[in-house]
Amino acid sequence: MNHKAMNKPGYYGEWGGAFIPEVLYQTFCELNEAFQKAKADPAFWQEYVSLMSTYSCRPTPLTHAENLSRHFGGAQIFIKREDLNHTGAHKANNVMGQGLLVKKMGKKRVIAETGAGQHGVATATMAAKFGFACTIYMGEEDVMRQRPNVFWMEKLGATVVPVTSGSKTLKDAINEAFRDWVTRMDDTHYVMGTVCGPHPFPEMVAWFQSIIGREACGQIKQQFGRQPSRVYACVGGGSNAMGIFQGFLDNPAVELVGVEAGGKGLDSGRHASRLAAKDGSPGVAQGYKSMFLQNSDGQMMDTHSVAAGLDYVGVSPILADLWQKKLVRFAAATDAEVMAALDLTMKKEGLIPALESTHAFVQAFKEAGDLGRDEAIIINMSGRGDKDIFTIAHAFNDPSWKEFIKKKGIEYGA
Amino acid sequence: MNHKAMNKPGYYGEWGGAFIPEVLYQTFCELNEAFQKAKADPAFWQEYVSLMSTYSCRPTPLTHAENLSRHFGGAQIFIKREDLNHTGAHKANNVMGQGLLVKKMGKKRVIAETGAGQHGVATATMAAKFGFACTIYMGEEDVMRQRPNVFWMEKLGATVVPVTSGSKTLKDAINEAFRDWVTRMDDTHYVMGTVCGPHPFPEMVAWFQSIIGREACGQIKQQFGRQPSRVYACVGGGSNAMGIFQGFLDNPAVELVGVEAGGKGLDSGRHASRLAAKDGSPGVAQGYKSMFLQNSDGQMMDTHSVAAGLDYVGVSPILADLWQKKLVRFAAATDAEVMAALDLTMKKEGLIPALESTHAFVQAFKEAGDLGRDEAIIINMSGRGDKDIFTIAHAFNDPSWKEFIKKKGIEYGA
Amino acid sequence: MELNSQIKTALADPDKKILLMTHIVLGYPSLETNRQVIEQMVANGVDLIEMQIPFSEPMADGPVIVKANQEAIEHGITVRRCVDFAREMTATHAIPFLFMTYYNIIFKFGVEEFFREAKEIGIRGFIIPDLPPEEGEDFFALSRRYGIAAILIYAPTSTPERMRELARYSRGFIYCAARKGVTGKQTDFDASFNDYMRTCRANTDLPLAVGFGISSKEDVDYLTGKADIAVIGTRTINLVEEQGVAAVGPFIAGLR
Amino acid sequence: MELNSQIKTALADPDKKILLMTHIVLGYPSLETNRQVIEQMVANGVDLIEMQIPFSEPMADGPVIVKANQEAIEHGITVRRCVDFAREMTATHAIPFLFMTYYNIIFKFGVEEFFREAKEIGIRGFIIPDLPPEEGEDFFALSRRYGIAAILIYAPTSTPERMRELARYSRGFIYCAARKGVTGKQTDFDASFNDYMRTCRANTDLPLAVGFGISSKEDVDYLTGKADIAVIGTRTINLVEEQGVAAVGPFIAGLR
Ligand SMILES: Cc1ncc(COP(=O)(O)O)c(C=O)c1O
Ligand SMILES: Cc1ncc(COP(=O)(O)O)c(C=O)c1O
Repeated sequence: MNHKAMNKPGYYGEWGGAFIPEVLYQTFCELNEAFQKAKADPAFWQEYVSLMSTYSCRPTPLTHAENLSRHFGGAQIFIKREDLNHTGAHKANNVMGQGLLVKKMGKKRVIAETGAGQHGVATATMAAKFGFACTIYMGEEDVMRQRPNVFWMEKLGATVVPVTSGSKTLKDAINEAFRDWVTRMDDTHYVMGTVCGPHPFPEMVAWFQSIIGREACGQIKQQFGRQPSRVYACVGGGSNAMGIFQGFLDNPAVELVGVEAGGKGLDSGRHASRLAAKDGSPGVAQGYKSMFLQNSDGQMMDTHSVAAGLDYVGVSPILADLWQKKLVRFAAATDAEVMAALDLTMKKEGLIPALESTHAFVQAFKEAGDLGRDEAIIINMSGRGDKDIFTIAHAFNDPSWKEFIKKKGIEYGA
Repeated sequence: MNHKAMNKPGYYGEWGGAFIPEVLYQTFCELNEAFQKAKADPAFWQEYVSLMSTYSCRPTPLTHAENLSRHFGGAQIFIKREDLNHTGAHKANNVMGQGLLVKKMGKKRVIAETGAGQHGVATATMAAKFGFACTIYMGEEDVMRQRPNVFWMEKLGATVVPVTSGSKTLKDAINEAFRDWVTRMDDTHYVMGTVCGPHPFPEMVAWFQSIIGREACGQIKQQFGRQPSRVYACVGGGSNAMGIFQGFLDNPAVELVGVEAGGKGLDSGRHASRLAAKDGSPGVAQGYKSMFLQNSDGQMMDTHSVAAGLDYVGVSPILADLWQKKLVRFAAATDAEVMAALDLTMKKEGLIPALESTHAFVQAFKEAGDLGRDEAIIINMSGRGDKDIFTIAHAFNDPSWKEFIKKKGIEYGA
Repeated sequence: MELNSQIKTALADPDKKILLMTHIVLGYPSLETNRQVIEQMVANGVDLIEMQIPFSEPMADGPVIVKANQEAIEHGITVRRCVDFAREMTATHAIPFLFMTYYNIIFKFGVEEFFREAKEIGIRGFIIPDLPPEEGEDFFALSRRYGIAAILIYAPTSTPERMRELARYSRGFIYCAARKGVTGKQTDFDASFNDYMRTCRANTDLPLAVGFGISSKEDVDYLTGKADIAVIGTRTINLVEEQGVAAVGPFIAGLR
Repeated sequence: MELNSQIKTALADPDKKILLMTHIVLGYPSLETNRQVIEQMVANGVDLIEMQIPFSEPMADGPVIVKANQEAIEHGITVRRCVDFAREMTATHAIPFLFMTYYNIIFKFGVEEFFREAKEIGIRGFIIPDLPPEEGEDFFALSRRYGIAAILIYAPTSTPERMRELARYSRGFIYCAARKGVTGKQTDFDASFNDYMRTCRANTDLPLAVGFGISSKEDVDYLTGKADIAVIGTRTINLVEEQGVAAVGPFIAGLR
């Protein structure tokens, strides 16, 4: 990533770093060493690509959304299909990559945080495949809301620990994972789920996810003949966005657009937009320096999004830097806009993007009509939405679904 | 398929045919013509492959299940990953292929039957992508049991019609789809979901699904160096089995094994084994001649399986022929064996096969240990199981799941 | 006497401008009811009766007849009991009786066995909606051998060539489905129906029966002159359900 | 007087074989309770007190302190009120007071601004568990400039080289985490602990404080001779929760 003006290792402009407790110093030294060695070794990347092409289905396709393109009457819309990954999202890329690294480091146990459960399921899957013990930290609220994912994690052999501190959601799960790690760093690797956290995690996760952008860059050239005008990705921590953006960062003609969770609206205070809203400010938490949603004392705020995976106080330090340098434009999509875009995408293309991913669709839909028919845009469909049925059916207020759940509940003694 | 001793078109040995009402005669003439033209045209297959590689993720990977192989200490187990298809199962292959054919025929509406809902979701998806109107017939029992799939079909723009006749399950949905078709054959194509039904459906569905076997044949050679000793596939109607078997039928050294639903056991009378059990007998129903589970009067019986997609009275006429000619061996897996194999596969490999697919795993697991470590077997993982969460969590009798559903039910007024 | 000549004889009757054929689902709601209904039908001038042997997968039937098939099976009707009942009917009533059923019933019984038994009990014809000539070579050969008419179906989608082909196999009469779709729904008798009837007539020398949605004197009147036989199906099932067996006689009497 | 000399003076007291440092979460359960607890601690011979300014993400703390942080924030504690309270304590009591908090609190306050104000109110040192030397160049420079000790942490995972590096930045004393993990759980004082303490001692000239899981006279006795300061953290929070403020004095008095 040649955009980095790295003064210090692990910094992207003024963002990043490794604000870690001393007890992890040695662990991070070893992790940095193992990672830098892997990164410098073409055979490691080869092994990673081969794993992803036999265990997941890389390269994931790039789908020309002809109906949506016609509907908006502007740019040709292409969709990068990370939803077709094993376990249903781009999270698999990062997790399998870290799995390989853990194997090389000789550790036998992995831990991870999860919000929606996507990263937890991916990590539990990787642990099963690699034969690691696995503990997943998940906010108690999320455990209750996302029971299907908890069920799968447990069935995959992982222990899911409900986190009862703080807001009982993602950020608290991250804290709790760190608390585990500072206790058992010798045999344990913490599989950070996004391009956040202390160095080298942002660099590492970005590297594994860069497989998305590498593929997309070649695919659009092959299918469309040249590079796209714009690339859209949703931004929670920022891993899927960094993943696809890296395929196009070198080309100043390609505009990169990150879409955050606008929740109930940017003026409502109930959102998770660290960069697109005015509410974010620089801070240091969870081991890294970036833009956070916090109050003037530095206490982290409650965030809101219909998409659990975007509902997070911090954002990748790499993206904070790209934002500051105006190399990535940021926008936000509200919950309501997301539901409308999801509906349209299902009906027009037969695709069910995850609620997270649908944020990127919203912004792309707003802009597609303004571009020429001879231009292309790419939307990163980071995951599939069918896992979100409880949320989506609820959000659509589907009466038959409610009736079904009521009946099932009564069957189970409600 | 050079194993066919075709006396009459549409016959496989003594099985097959087109037992259709006169009103559809012309429709079938046109369908036969369109299909034979497509089949003879390399450009059509090219278009199909290209669609599947940009909209779904073909070729789907062949995964070496190293942990399971080690666990059983015998053959190297390879898994063909149809679960990674768009919409989560091999059903997508057939449906997208028929979609292309419908487009060529200039029809504007598709109908389909569905049992578990997998084929319904796939058809609704294809209809959205191609811009067809879509009606899905689904037994009322299944509509109630498989509400999540109904929700997605509706969201994808399809009309789902609950069928209240007969046993209110798959076979009744097929009858009802035919009743629609005999009324609206002019603008409507019936997207048969498996290698059953009147000619040319078995041939057509087998042709589209042959993409599985073509890929697998090349992949195993590349990854393992030579052909497998055995290939396992579950058999409902038989489409995923025919799909993968076609890659190996020419090679007598490869033993092909179809696995039917053993339900509560072959002696219990509560199963869906038309070929592996002694209960099946030749019959003619739903437009074709094959082995059916029927009483001595010819009335179709109620079948049972934990896997809705295998819970069907009939079986592909092509498979009946291969069975009769001893070119495919048939076995059955009970519900209980399926749950155990599912558990093992999740924990050992991080894979969640659909309950249907898990039947193939059961038989492969029974036999893997008897083969040498230098031999390979392939299991066709026809679909993913995460869509079956209501069934799987119920079958595992998971207390937290029940608690979750109870709470949700109460939230919705139970 | 074979069906051909029976029908010719009936049609020769100057009082009958059109013949009536009715439809019964055996065992629905019970054989006893069937018995009474048939009696009323015969007493009120019905010329032919098609008795449907229930099948669990009645693909070409509409909801009323589907339900009748299903309930008859649930209540224990068997093919054996249907045959025995038919034997009683042919012995009791002088009009021709036909079997209507799906092919699997005959296939499972044994095709030749079925012809032998049908012949023995005096059944005059078979209507098998899911057995096109292409699939029924043996069946049609046996039909000729045993002198039991195989009655084929014309549909509005049938081309003239196809009609001529079907006519080669059919005996007794041709059953013209009045419209696309399954049994039970009303048919619109419009210009295209008239064209269709003209095409049917032009492509066979056999008498034409018209079924699917015939339910009133108006319908029968309309068909008179165009067709030779009007087929009343679903309507009498509904009638028995709604008004009981006694309503059948007057209804039939009022049709013509 | 800076922390270094304060501690040297205290350690010079022949009655004190080991110093006691206690830990308070500001605003939990209330500043008024903090005030009473501190009074009892001071009255019963505590030598230093670290006051934790609550943070919403206390990554290095265990459940008891996490909950205390969280509830203090929920009940409205602010950094401003913590600073004002600290001003009152330093004015009231003669012992050295330290701030313990996470870096974001200081970062948001403004690092230099925070040093200026801490200096003004007489705070002697900062313990910031998530600020390693690599990330705190400005912070450590200001620490030297303002004469407020930056206290660094040794962990059982620290190598001798790392310890020497940390010692270069630390002032006043070194905080030795007795074990891996977070605050609150009991520590096993075993042979490997003794090795660890020897390594710590060998790699700094600064006094050594030992914290994490120190909760009884036995623990303090065990540490005597090995460490210079015993740190009581979670135990007093539990004590106040379970037995009320009045239990703190006797507990402290009984430790040494
Ligand atoms: C499908 C999907 N997309 C996006 C995200 C957001 O994460 P990131 O911004 O790291 O890609 C998540 C997180 O759970 C997710 O599941
Ligand atoms: C995942 C899966 N596998 C297998 C089947 C059985 O169908 P077939 O035997 O045609 O492959 C189904 C049917 O719904 C299915 O969904």
